[in-house]
Amino acid sequence: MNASPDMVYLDHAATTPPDPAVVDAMHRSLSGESGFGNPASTHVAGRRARAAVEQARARLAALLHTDPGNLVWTSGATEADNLAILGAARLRAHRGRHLITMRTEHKAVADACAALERQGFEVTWLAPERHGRLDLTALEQAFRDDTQLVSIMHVNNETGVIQDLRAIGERCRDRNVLFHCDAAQSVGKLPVDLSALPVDLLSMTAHKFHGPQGIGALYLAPRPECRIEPLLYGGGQERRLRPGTLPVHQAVGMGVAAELAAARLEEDLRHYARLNERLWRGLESIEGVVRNGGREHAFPGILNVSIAGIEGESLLLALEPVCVARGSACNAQSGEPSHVLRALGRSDHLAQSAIRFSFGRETTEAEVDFACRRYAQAVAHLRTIMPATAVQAA
Amino acid sequence: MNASPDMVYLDHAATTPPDPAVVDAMHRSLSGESGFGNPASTHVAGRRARAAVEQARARLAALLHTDPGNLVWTSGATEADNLAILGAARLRAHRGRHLITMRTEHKAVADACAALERQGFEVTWLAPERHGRLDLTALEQAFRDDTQLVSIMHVNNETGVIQDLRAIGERCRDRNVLFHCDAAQSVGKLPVDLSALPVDLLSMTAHKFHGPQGIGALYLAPRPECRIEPLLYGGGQERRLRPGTLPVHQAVGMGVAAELAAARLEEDLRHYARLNERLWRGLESIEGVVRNGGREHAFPGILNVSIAGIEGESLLLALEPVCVARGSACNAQSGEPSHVLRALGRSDHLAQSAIRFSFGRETTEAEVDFACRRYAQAVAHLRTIMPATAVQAA
Amino acid sequence: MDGAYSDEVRRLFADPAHAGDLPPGGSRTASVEVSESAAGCRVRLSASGNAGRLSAVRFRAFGCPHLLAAAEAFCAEVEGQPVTALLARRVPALMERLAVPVEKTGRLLLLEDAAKALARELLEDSSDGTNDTQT
Amino acid sequence: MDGAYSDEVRRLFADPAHAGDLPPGGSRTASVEVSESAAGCRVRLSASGNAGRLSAVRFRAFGCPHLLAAAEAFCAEVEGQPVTALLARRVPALMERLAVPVEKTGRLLLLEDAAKALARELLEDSSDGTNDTQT
Ligand SMILES: Cc1ncc(COP(=O)(O)O)c(C=O)c1O
Ligand SMILES: Cc1ncc(COP(=O)(O)O)c(C=O)c1O
Repeated sequence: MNASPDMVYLDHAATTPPDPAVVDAMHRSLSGESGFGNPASTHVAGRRARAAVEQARARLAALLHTDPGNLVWTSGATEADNLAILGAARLRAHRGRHLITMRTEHKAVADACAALERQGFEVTWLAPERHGRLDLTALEQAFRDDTQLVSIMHVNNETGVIQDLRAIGERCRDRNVLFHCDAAQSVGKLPVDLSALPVDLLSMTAHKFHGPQGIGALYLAPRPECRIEPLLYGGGQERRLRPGTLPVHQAVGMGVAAELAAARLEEDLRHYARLNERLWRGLESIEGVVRNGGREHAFPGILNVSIAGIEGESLLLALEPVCVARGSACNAQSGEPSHVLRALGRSDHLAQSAIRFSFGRETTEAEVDFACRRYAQAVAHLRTIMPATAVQAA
Repeated sequence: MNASPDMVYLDHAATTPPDPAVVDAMHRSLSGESGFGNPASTHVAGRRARAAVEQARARLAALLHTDPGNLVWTSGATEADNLAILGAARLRAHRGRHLITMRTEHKAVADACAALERQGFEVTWLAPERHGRLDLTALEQAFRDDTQLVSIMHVNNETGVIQDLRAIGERCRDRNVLFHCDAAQSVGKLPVDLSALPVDLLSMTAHKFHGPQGIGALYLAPRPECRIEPLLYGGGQERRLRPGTLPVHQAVGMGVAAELAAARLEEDLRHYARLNERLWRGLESIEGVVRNGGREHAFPGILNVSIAGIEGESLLLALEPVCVARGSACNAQSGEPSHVLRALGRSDHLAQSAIRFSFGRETTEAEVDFACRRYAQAVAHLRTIMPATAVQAA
Repeated sequence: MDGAYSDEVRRLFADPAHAGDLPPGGSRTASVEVSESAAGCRVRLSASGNAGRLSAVRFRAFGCPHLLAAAEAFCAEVEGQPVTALLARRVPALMERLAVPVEKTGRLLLLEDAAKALARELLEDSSDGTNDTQT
Repeated sequence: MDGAYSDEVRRLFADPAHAGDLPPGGSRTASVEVSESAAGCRVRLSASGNAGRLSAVRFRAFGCPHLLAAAEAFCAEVEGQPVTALLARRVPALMERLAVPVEKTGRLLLLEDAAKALARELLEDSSDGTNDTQT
């Protein structure tokens, strides 16, 4: 990499570039190389399309150690989260109307839960422990007789904090409560073995692991209790849980991404750990820098840092051409300080300065070094502008 | 085309192959040629992604003669239909709980209305006139004080019958009732001028006009009355009506498809009319063949025919390698006789034999001639097997 | 319904050697036709009995490719067998062999209904009439 | 908030010639700092008055790029002008010129608040003290 690159992309938690193999498979699918068609059609074109979709489903299932029949395609994790949460809550409403979730969930989960609150459900919003993990005792105390669903994410999209799915799931099973997990940030990046985990519903999305944007899936455990209402009505596709023409090239892309992820997962993780370590070593000496979220139980693909006395939006601009995030991409345009960091106990002042660096398969050490230098320069530049009182006031 | 082609695809009402220009633009987008990113990110990658999405939206808006700000991306027409119908009905539920639709709607509309019925709404299901059009007097009589929404499709997906959107829309406006139109089969294929049509909500999907599968849009008229509830909750994308990461390559593909459609619409229509005429001339002389749906007010890209004494599933197989549909692709796997043809007054026996031929931009006269011969051969073959009593019993 | 037909179904469907009727004449001939109103399916079986054996068996059917293929396979199976072969349970094995979706069981059983009726016709004929099929 | 900044905003942000403080000394100098609790934004303006004119104007600001760029533009605009130039309404024009999103109006107005306070300081100083700025 030369001294001043056009762009250094360290925002893989927002979206990853599709792997060249994914792009290639999608291009061949779109070009009709293996035929094209509507997978719902019974003729030869439809059957070829269906075969491609089912091959992709099998690949995704293999990554997750589950049966392809347990996966329902969606347009992404937002839809999968909503389908799981609204669908389970509505179907079980006659049994009870209480849900448990955390304050550090992604908006797709938090807003779905909030929508249910407006519709007369009750939601317990658990606060994380200091480093972002769920307090299992607090979870146990939150269960009520009318609790129907617990929704806790696997890897936090802002801090990388990993929750203990087994411990949470076991506590749900004991009480006959469904457990939904938003695994948008872990599927394809951390091992997720659904044959062994007590999870009932699990959301994922391809574009977070070098697959295409606009396709995801919901896993439903093959248990009689694990039933949900659909959000959409129409053709009988996807066991009536998700009607609409299946996008063949999108499924193909997600399938290839899953296959690649299965093959490269350990290697990728080691790569991210090295980059994370290197970046933190570069940043920690800058005055006022703090790390958000613990180092233990954290996905190494994400490093989130705050810094006293620096305004986040200006920091983001001064970091260009390094592309990173303040909060999650979804809040980026609203400019609200991160609800996740607030829940971790960060002050508004520190929360607003948070920058999330996140790595991808193709991220290089040179890029990390560049980002590090750039961060130091940006902070130095902004400190010549920002009044010292800003730090004191904080 | 040689004598025995590998496949003759005449099922464009189910899905169309993406235009090579669409495939190319999507491939470039996926390869990151103009950058890649999450359109919700504020950094340079995100801004490039957002610019691509907004260019696509502008292209789609130009096709429809409307403002880009009136379009919300969805995962297809099924989602757009559900968003419009469930979203409008739920938002207006406090004012009234009556909807009007037709018996010949696509399942995405019909099943959404049926779901509302189960939730305590009332739905009037209007029967079509003999040739499939809505009886406007019947519509007028169906309005009630508590009517909130009328949902009538533009072009029927099985017969090609075109409804009079202006006449329907005016009657809705007079009564302050919202008008939703499922235009999945017309956008990109027939002129749709939203600057002039009294339509409030209009659904479309790219894969029916040589764009990619898995992306569509909902048009919302810029009127204060035209408000809906979202189906999904999460990030603030798409005016909070449709959260989730916007799939950049998908939007790009739909945009290019729209631009092509705008340029080629008249030419395509003439092409379809010629093919329709040619196919019908070839089929009408076969004993027992009848045309489903009138010739007037019909989209020429679809020709639907029934034939006495022949079983439809066997006919479909005997037609191979010609790919056509029985009913719509969505019912294909259920094997139920078409509710649309039943509503047009066809007997079960004739309805079950219906075959829908539908043309695309790349369909050739030679393909139509081949399909014609194949149909005649298939019928002759099956008549050597099927007992004459089947016709008499019908 | 998966829409995919096995190669054998396709072959039997495309070339049903036993489709048709038997010309009245020579040996003793019987025909029966049964139908099922749900899906409008219909099966007609005709057979010539000769010396207690089915010298020729033909079918006509109105139905899906699985039914047509099964009817053809059925005729091929019983032709040349004793008339009583019509009474054996054949549909479960046929459905397995031809990978017929389970929801089509009802219409496939039309074949057994028709076969039983046909056997009755042929056996009754022979017991109360000419004895030549008995020798 | 669109996240896109105009070229001018980027330029002013990257190279804010007027960022900093004024060294105490030579001519009459005043400083004010105002803040807004909602977004935690803060603006500090310093100026030296000389013969009723703003001989030097500096700013420090804690806030988004639009605020920083506007502060820089503001300083450049008023430097060399009479002290009363601090009292003119400048924010609407600045917001237009820099394409500042309307939801940032509140924080941009910190500039006017600071400028008014600064003018008061400078004008009070000169009326109750040394007369040299009046000649
Ligand atoms: C934890 C988490 N959940 C859900 C989502 C939403 O995923 P999608 O963009 O596929 O809807 C994201 C990312 O945007 C995420 O990080
Ligand atoms: C009239 C009509 N409406 C809705 C749809 C559903 O569209 P999509 O497959 O994009 O969900 C279709 C086609 O499948 C259609 O023909």
